Amino acid sequence: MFDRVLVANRGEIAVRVMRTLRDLGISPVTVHSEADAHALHVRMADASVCVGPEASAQSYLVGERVIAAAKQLGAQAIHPGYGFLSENAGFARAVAAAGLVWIGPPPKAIETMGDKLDARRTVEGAGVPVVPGVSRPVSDPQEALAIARQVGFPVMLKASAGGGGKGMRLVHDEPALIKGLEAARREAAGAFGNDAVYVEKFVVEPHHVEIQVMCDAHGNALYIGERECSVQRRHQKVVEECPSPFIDEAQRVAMGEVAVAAAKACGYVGAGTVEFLVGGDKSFYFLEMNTRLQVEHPVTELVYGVDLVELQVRVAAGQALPYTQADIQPRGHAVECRIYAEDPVTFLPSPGRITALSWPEGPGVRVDAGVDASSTVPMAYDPMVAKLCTWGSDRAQAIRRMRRALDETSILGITTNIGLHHRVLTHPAFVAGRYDTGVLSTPLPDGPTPTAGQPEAVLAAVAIARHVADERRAAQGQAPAGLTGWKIEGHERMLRGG
Amino acid sequence: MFDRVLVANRGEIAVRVMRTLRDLGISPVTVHSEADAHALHVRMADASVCVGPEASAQSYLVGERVIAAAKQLGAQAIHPGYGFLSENAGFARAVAAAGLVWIGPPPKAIETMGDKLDARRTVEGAGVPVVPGVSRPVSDPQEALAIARQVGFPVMLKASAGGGGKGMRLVHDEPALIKGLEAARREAAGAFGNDAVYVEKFVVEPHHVEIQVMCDAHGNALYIGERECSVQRRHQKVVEECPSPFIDEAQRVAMGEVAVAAAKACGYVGAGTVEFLVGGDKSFYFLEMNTRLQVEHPVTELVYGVDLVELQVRVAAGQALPYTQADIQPRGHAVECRIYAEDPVTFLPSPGRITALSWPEGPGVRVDAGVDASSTVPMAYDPMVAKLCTWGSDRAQAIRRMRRALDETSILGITTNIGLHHRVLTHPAFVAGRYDTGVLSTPLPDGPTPTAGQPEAVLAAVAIARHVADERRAAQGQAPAGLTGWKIEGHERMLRGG
Amino acid sequence: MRYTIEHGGEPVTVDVRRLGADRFLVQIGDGPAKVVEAHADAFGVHLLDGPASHRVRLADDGKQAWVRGHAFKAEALDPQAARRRSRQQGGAAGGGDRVITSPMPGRIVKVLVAEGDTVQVGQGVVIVEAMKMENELRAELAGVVASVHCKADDRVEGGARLVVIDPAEG
Amino acid sequence: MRYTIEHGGEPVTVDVRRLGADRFLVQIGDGPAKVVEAHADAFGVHLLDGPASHRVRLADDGKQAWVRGHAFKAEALDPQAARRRSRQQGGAAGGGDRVITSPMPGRIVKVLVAEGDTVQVGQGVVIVEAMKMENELRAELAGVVASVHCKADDRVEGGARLVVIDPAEG
Repeated sequence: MFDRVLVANRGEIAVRVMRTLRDLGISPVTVHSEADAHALHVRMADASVCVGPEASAQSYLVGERVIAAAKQLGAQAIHPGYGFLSENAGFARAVAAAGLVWIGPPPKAIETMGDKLDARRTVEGAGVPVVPGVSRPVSDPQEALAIARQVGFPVMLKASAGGGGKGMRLVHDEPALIKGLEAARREAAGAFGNDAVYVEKFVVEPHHVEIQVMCDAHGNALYIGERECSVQRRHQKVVEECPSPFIDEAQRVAMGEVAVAAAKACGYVGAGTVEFLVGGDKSFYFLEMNTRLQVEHPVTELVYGVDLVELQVRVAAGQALPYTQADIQPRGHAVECRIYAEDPVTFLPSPGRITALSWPEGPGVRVDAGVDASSTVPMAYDPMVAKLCTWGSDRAQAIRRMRRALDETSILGITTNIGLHHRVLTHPAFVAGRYDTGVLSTPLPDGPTPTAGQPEAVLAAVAIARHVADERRAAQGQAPAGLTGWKIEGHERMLRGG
Repeated sequence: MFDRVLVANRGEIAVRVMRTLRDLGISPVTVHSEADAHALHVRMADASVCVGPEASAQSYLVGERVIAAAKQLGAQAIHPGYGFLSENAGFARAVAAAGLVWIGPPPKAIETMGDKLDARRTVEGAGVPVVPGVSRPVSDPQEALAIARQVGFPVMLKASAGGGGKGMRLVHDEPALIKGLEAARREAAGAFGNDAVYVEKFVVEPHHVEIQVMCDAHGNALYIGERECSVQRRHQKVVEECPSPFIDEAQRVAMGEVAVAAAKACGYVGAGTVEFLVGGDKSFYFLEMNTRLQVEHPVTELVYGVDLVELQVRVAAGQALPYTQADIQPRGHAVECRIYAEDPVTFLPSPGRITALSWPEGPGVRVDAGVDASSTVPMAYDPMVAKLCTWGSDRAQAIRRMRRALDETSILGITTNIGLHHRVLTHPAFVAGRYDTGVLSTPLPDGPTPTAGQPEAVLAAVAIARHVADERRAAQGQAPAGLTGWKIEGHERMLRGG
Repeated sequence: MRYTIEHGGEPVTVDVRRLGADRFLVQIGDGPAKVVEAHADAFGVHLLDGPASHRVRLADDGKQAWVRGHAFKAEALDPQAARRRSRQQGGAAGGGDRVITSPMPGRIVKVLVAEGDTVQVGQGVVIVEAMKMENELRAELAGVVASVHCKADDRVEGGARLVVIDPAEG
Repeated sequence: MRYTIEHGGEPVTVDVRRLGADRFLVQIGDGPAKVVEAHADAFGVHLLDGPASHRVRLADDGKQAWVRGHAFKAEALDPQAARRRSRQQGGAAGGGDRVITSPMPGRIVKVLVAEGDTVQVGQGVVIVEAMKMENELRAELAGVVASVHCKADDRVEGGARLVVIDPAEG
């Protein structure tokens, strides 16, 4: 086993990986940008090397500096987290070339699965069903139009190198296709340095369900249940759960076996996720394989009682998986809410300095945060500040527990999407477990009780709370919240929009 | 199922019970003393009634006021937590007489098990092994001496109505017996209103192992694993774990079956704990049955994937247990550390106002706190402010995870026993899993590294941290910590004692 | 201080004055002024109304508050803010803003309109990129583009004025 | 400010002066003064020493600090405290305190000695009850009880002087 591992990331995933490293008795070290010298992931590490200025393209994404840092700090392996260099096959090769262990799949598997068209061809060969569409990138709008007419609208535009909703567009008609193609290519170029985009049939009543797979270097491969990720806003996952309320045991086994087949088709080792589109008729199609740890992996950990980062580290160290497929048994139900620093109305990122912070506690609650009570959320990076997960003996309890957890959460200084989560967690379709990826495309019902239904004492309490906050700000020489500059305008728009 | 339940307690257990009530969709309400109007448990409740002044004898222990509060608030049931009225059979009867449901065992079972001598006679009848000693209270020192000579020193003095180490004394010789008897009777009278004390043989290399049992009103009874509670200081549990490193599967089954027999012998319904003394030779003796939720119940919940409070509520509502004995399977290992507001050297309670608070997070960590970042720990009540629990796939990981969790914890404004926990969690006997109740009777090894071994940067960092804290205090018009009055003396004694 | 508190329905005006450590004088709308005992901490306020326990959690620097999953918006009403508010509403057709501002710091990807263009409600005017996501800012009212204050690749601050629209005659 | 920092072995003297937001001038013992960059928050300080990352967590109002499970004691050294310290040590035999004080608020259960009694090191002198647990306070030095300042059932504050012992001639 390793003595020291470098985590080449920041924020919640760097913190989460370092926690398991400590729990395994491994010294965690990391890298940071100039802006992150005192960020939480650096404070939690035993050592950290500055790899460049704030912009990630000049720091966290500069592979050679990360490798040099690992050598300097005496790390034997590099864990990339997700995002940044995690799906960069060239970096994975360079890590190995530097005599370090790459805690991730073989570079060839990353390459195969990293290119969506290549991935589709590879898994098709292994008998894995794929979404109808054309397995080649398009740049000419007329060609895209021809394909779309062939498979029929609506179609999805997807960045070939993409992920996480970037460079992705659902288009319903021909003008939208032309406009969307340009935007998708521009986003793809900006986000991935590759503007290849392809066109795919859009499955009706689609569910986004993914299977967690875990393979060791000794030929053992497991599927560790599924995650339902259909609660999305603009193709970004918002709430995930395990198991899927839409999938029964027979389908779980069928999809699990297909996922393992897909992993084996590309010689996979380590943790990976095979994403499927599942139609309202339960037909399922391979979408892509994410060759890294997934943001939402904790719900799987809570239900299956495994630590996926621990397994990643053990497999990378050459150990065999400590489980057989029969050991992998679910217990209860888990839900995850991604907490973003974002405006609740415009959904735009809302960075800033956290002035007070209190996370939920108690039975069945897990918090993975990338910030603490004194952190600043910088503009330069992903605005996700934490993931809240709850476990319950059944789905209803997990959901009520999440509502309680959200209610126990206090974050001041930045604006978050907690309000969105409150509305999702009380959304009738979500509560009933009958929803598809369209669940957030219609406006969410507002909180159930209008002002008239609230006792006067609650209104008084809210006004007093606001007043005390203003007093505190005044004591610090600041103006009351919302009384200066653009905040007023944004706020008034919010009032009208709400 | 109930719509509304009153939690007749305060602090972490009231908060913990209320969390599960919310997670079940039940409205939690509570009671409070005048000093606790804004305590955490009141803030978390939907409603609360003041039942008297700060002294618990005049508030939390006044059964009729608690029952009146439940009626006033429209609660259908009362959960007593642990301590306070939880083992008061008269209160349990009064609850039922008021037309409310008592979330606890039948009053008769409380009475039988509440009197240690009665309990001993009852379980002996069911074939349960008990510690050699005499089944009657003693008040005459000469009689006590005679018994002690008969069973042989060392002997334990125990309050007949007692629990939690109060009114309990281990005595090794005759003068200590005479002196201890007086103190034990005085403490027993003060704590339980009953000065009956009995004498019992002290088992050598003793382990304190307890079995969780759960019985419904339909005749179903389960044992849900054991907890090892041998890490004790002055007969108070400090660190608990599940499973016990000292118990194998065969012994677990044997003790479990005996525990269920003991529960059935008194017609038990609900959650209870059968405490055993296990000798170095693995012989085990019934000590007592706690007819309530146990402080350390979360380690069982983490390993067995059950919510014991949920089961208590379901059983009280007349439901059958949703599990059979075969469903009760352990997964991994869990450890609990009790965080007390206490002086690290004198072990005396150290109440005060919390000025900053940050709990650990991430995989395998559970926090049950009775305070938040703005709480005051009053002198009048139990000084336990929180319980930290960690789960790991094996014991070593659970322990390392707890070390990490302790390291992630920040509590300012009060003094806590976190230092004691750091030392227990690195104690060679504890880490090896080879310890008995004597583990803390010899001085703990100090932190492994003396000053000389620490880099100068660490010394600089500590001094800067202290300096910044002093600056902050000065900005609030306070003197630097430790520069006024008795704190200096206490502190200097600490320096010399350390 | 005077605040408007909104939760779902119409905003309600609440006047608050501190009387002591945990005591406040509160007047809701035109109702009677009452002395309210409330305990404040870093995260909000706790108030016992008879037995009813109300825990208010602040969010977003005090502008939002949560009470058991219910969102409230709390706005400070002072003469200046009230003036600004009425001015802004007077200048807008259909309730939308005349001025398109950047809701946060970011980079201008593309300006979709030029001075003198006619725009419809909901028409895209500027694409701003923030944290690698593109966001299209749309016209909130129909009219004519009076002025454009940014160009592609500009870095803009939150609140920066990007485009001003002269409303069409309603 | 001057502090003594103790961790296991001998205390070390450290002088600290703030130079700026995250900059401090630090001198350890008689070593050279150095400029140290350290970032403080509500819970302590973070310092990068080259690549080494040191996170100090304060406890107990700043008197204790934790660095990855290692305890440090940090004491402010000012002339007044130093005087008090030396006076106290001078008055004690064997390093123990002459004055037995109540380490926290509580109730006196029993006074075990009277004026003029001879006491040995470790002998119980007073039993104090706090939070339902009885705690015996013991003599830290051998000598004669000079005065007793409490009686059974007294409520005492933390730091209250309970018993004073005249040390036996060493």
